[in-house]
Amino acid sequence: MTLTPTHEPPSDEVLREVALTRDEYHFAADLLDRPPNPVELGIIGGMWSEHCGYKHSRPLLGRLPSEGPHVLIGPGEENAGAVDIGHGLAIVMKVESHNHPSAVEPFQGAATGVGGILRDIFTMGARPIALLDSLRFGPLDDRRGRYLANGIVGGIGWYGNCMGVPTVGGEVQVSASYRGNPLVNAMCVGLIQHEQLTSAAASGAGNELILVGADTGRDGIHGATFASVDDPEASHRGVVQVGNPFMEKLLLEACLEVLQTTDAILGLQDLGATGLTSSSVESAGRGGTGVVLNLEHVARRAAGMTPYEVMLSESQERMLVVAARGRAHEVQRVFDKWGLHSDVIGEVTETGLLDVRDNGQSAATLPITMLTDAPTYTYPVERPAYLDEVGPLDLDALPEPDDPTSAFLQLLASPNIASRRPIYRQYDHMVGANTVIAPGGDAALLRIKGTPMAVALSTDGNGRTTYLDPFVGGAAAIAESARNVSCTGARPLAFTNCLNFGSPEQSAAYYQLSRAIDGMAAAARTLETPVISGNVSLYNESGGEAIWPTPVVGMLGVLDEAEWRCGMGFANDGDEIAVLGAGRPRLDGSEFLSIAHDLVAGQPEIDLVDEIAVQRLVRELIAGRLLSSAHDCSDGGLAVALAESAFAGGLGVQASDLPTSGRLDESLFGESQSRIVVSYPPLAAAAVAAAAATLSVPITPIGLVGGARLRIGPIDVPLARAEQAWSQGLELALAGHAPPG
Amino acid sequence: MTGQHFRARVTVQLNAGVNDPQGLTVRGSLHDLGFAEVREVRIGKLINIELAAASEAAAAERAEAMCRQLLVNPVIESFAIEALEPVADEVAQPA
Amino acid sequence: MTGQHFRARVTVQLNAGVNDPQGLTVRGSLHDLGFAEVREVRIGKLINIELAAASEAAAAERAEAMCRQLLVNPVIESFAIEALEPVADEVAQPA
Amino acid sequence: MNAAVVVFPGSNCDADTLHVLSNVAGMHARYAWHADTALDDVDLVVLPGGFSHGDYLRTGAMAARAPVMTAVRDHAARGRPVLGICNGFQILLEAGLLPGAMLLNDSTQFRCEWTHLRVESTQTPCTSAAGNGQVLRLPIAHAEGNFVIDPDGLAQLHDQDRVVFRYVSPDGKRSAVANPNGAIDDIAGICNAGRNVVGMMPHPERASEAALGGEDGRAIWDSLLAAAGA
Ligand SMILES: Nc1ncnc2c1ncn2[C@@H]1O[C@H](COP(=O)(O)OP(=O)(O)O)[C@@H](O)[C@H]1O
Ligand SMILES: [Mg+2]
Repeated sequence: MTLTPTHEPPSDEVLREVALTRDEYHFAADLLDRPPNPVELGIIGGMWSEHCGYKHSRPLLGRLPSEGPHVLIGPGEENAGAVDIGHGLAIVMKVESHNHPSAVEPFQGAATGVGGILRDIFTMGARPIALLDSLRFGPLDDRRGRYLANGIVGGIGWYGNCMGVPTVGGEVQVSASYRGNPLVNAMCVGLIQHEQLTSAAASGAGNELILVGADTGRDGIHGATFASVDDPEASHRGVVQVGNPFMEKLLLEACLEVLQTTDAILGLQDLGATGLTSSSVESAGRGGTGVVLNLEHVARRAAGMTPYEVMLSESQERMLVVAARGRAHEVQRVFDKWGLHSDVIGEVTETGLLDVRDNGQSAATLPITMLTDAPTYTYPVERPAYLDEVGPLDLDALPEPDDPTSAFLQLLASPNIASRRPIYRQYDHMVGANTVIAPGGDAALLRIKGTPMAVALSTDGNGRTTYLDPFVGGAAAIAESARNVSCTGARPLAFTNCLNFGSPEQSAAYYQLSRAIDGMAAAARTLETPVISGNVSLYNESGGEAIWPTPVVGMLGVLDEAEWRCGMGFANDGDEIAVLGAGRPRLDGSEFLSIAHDLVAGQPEIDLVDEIAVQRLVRELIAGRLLSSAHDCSDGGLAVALAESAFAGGLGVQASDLPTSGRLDESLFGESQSRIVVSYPPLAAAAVAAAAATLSVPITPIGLVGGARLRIGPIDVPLARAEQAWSQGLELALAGHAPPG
Repeated sequence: MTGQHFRARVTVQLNAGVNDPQGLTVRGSLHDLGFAEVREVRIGKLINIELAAASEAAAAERAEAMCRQLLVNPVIESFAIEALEPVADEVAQPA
Repeated sequence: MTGQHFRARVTVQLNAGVNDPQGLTVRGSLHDLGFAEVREVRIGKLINIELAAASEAAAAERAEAMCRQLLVNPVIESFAIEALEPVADEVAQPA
Repeated sequence: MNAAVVVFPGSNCDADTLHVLSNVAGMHARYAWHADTALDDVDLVVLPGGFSHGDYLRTGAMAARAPVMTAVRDHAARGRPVLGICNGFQILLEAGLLPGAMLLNDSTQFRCEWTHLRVESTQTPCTSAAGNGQVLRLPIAHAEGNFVIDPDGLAQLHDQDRVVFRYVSPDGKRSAVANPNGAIDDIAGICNAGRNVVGMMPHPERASEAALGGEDGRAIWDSLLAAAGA
């Protein structure tokens, strides 16, 4: 073995390139009892990056509840988590960020983010049935903001559409906090029979490692470390990744076909961040084994690549397959049928080592456990001072709107409230022939063919709320996603999440991260929805300032009888409308406060006991077939929730005598958690009231469905006029035109 | 409208090393069709712009500004203004 | 592999009279950016093909066959082989 | 009735189409692989939607040159029905089995949304059981559905009653806003001179079950079944 010892400790510049601190370097050298060579240094840096090693977040993530009767595969075990949904079926899901690449090349950055999360799902053997995308953009009145937003949406659509996986939901929020650092979180959901769940473990010495898919180029080298340092553009050195959804589609079909037609595959792992490095190390780590890689067998796209580059390349659309000894050809035959190139590049060993060779020469030899157990860091959790500045909200200093109708129209047209259709109509949300509730509803609902069931999916997370109170923001992300799911009638079962925060080395961001996780944990315990997978994206900063702390939760629910489903649109003239829930509307942290007064202030609240009750009630009412519609009351408050149900159903609202206590703007536009707007035929009113009483959920009748106007307290406007403001708001903003009116 | 009109011919190509899935796929199809001799295919864009400008130099400067501001993302692409020639001012185009 | 290698540069353009939605959109964006002088934008393709052939004439013939059989849809497009030059045979590309 | 759904690498509506042909329309449907050369056993060939080769170069261009297309041509030449949906329509154009070509949508964006179509000709196996002028509500999902054809070709389509579907507003009237992609003359579907090869951009297989929001797509399957029975 000829390891060239590097006696000279590496320069600061080299350490920065591999994103290791000097202490980490010494720690690694001590573990090895020798200095790592340059290839090893790159491998260690990649594996110990936040992206792969979770060095700042791992100690905190353990607080999230991860056990439950339905959980088949929990967080950290495989590429994605899995939940039992009955009928012998499981849902596999995960969300992942591609924030930094999307800031550099929005179209390809977002597209390859979708590609990566799809691979995480089909490595489990599951067929992807849905994608969701949670997006945060900087202001759209800024040219670069629009360029990023349009590019990101285009890239997500291109990749998902081409793959034939419907993009059925997601969210979009716009705020100055994300200028220069947009967030792109992509979630994928797969369906599989329990017994077909496939592991990503490399077990059994002598079994063969096959690399299949795209040739390896110099793409995205240092993608993982580049997601772990503050200034992505300056530190970015590798070539930007360009995705190939067509090849990914071939990979998907070929992998599923091999799994179904032979038992020669023992493990399946995609190549994501740090490419061959993390895929081989993680597979070996799961199997408790070692691996030998012979790099000369890796097909290259570029001439003259070094072992360092081959090990760290992040070329997309590649998979590592563990095939039973002597059976690689059975697997490769199927890849050939799909026109995919594959090579046997190594084998599983019992050494516990990552043993990388290039033409017989040793290039790196590192213990697997050293690579999978990155050092972790914890810091004191100190409440940052800014919270005392933004917390108090002096309502008396704020005039109430003179003209509530025009304030309402302005709110409807604002990019955070206006219709998302300009985005989701660019996504094929119907392919697969399962989409029962398409984007635009509270949660997407997909039927499960061959069963009476459907699954509901929603992603939620509010950066502004989390900024004002990280604990409440974390809890609200869980509560709101579960509430959206409950509004279709489905029972929330489990969630995945992506934590988008600033640098954990800054005490404010660390506090936000820690408290948001505490809030998520509290809500998840109360709602009995364990976490099954997730991803962490730290160092999100824009202009030297951390983004708003943005936990994104992707919730899964199950509806036993798809036929029971409830939509958000008003359905019948004359139906009664009521608000369910105890939440008192407040302007704290509301969209209205930000639009009308340019204020981000206040103390958002959540009561988890109210939350669980209102969700249980709405599900019971839906299962009892009592409701015509149910809609979560969130951004923009009651007036906006009523308008959205009206637009969805094409029917107006008569709620002229809105019960008000206190300020009018509060009751119209105030936001609070735990409220749901429902409608039902007058004949059902008594039963609805009785059910609410049984669960001790306050119910407030507010008016009737009907007519061609929106009459909400003092607001009075033709439905068509309001709908125009709402449907054009985001479209015009994305096109660079001022909102109407 | 003062000044002349010019036609600028801009080519945009993926930078060396950047993956070109389209080129790779087309190469595969050419192989399937029997063109086994094809070693590599890379696909770029050809953008023809007709613009008004006071002089050829001014037109070139503007075309270059368009490339930098909109037509090209330097992270993955590079461009060349390959030709720039005056055009006879025929029928005006709709705005 | 016998013979030499050539690089063919093929341009493909939409025929005159065929609508070019992408060109129109780019023109609109250029106007929004303040490039009011832009009269027309039309977008085509640039296809660079590296192929083995016994002679330049043979290479040209094959490149033209590729255009006719796959690369160009004559219903809406026309093409030109703009350049064809021998390339030094460096490191072989992977298949 | 026996049907084959042709699978190209990158087809992605193949499973949906097979599902509807088998479970909704009650046909005996099977897949055919793009490298297959025999389709003799089937009455109907459907080219489904998707991105047959990533839609690189030109949508449908590479698929149109696949081995299976020889069999599709033979099938068509025998007067048997061929239906191309979305990417399938694009492939039929590239293969020369239907006239014209597709350009990028005038919005330059992919569009997935419900549209309304008017049945312009019932003289095809895909529309024989529909009413003339009947309005069908079907979804589209494509980036390149902006149909173009030269003036002579268009005149021929008119003269020979070969425009099968046009985009219209819900009340059946033609209007600029009802046309989702800029297609010439609001054309959403056409047939060949023999009338047995039909291409359409909207997806009837996505609108054949009430749970998915509409059943107007059944008009196509009902027609095919009726035409086969006749
Ligand atoms: N925020 C989180 N909550 C729960 N689990 C998480 C979270 N972040 C990461 N995990 C889990 O840690 C494991 C490692 O994640 P990751 O490195 O993102 O996977 P990959 O190797 O596919 O990139 C995964 O199983 C993931 O589900
Ligand atoms: Mg993974």
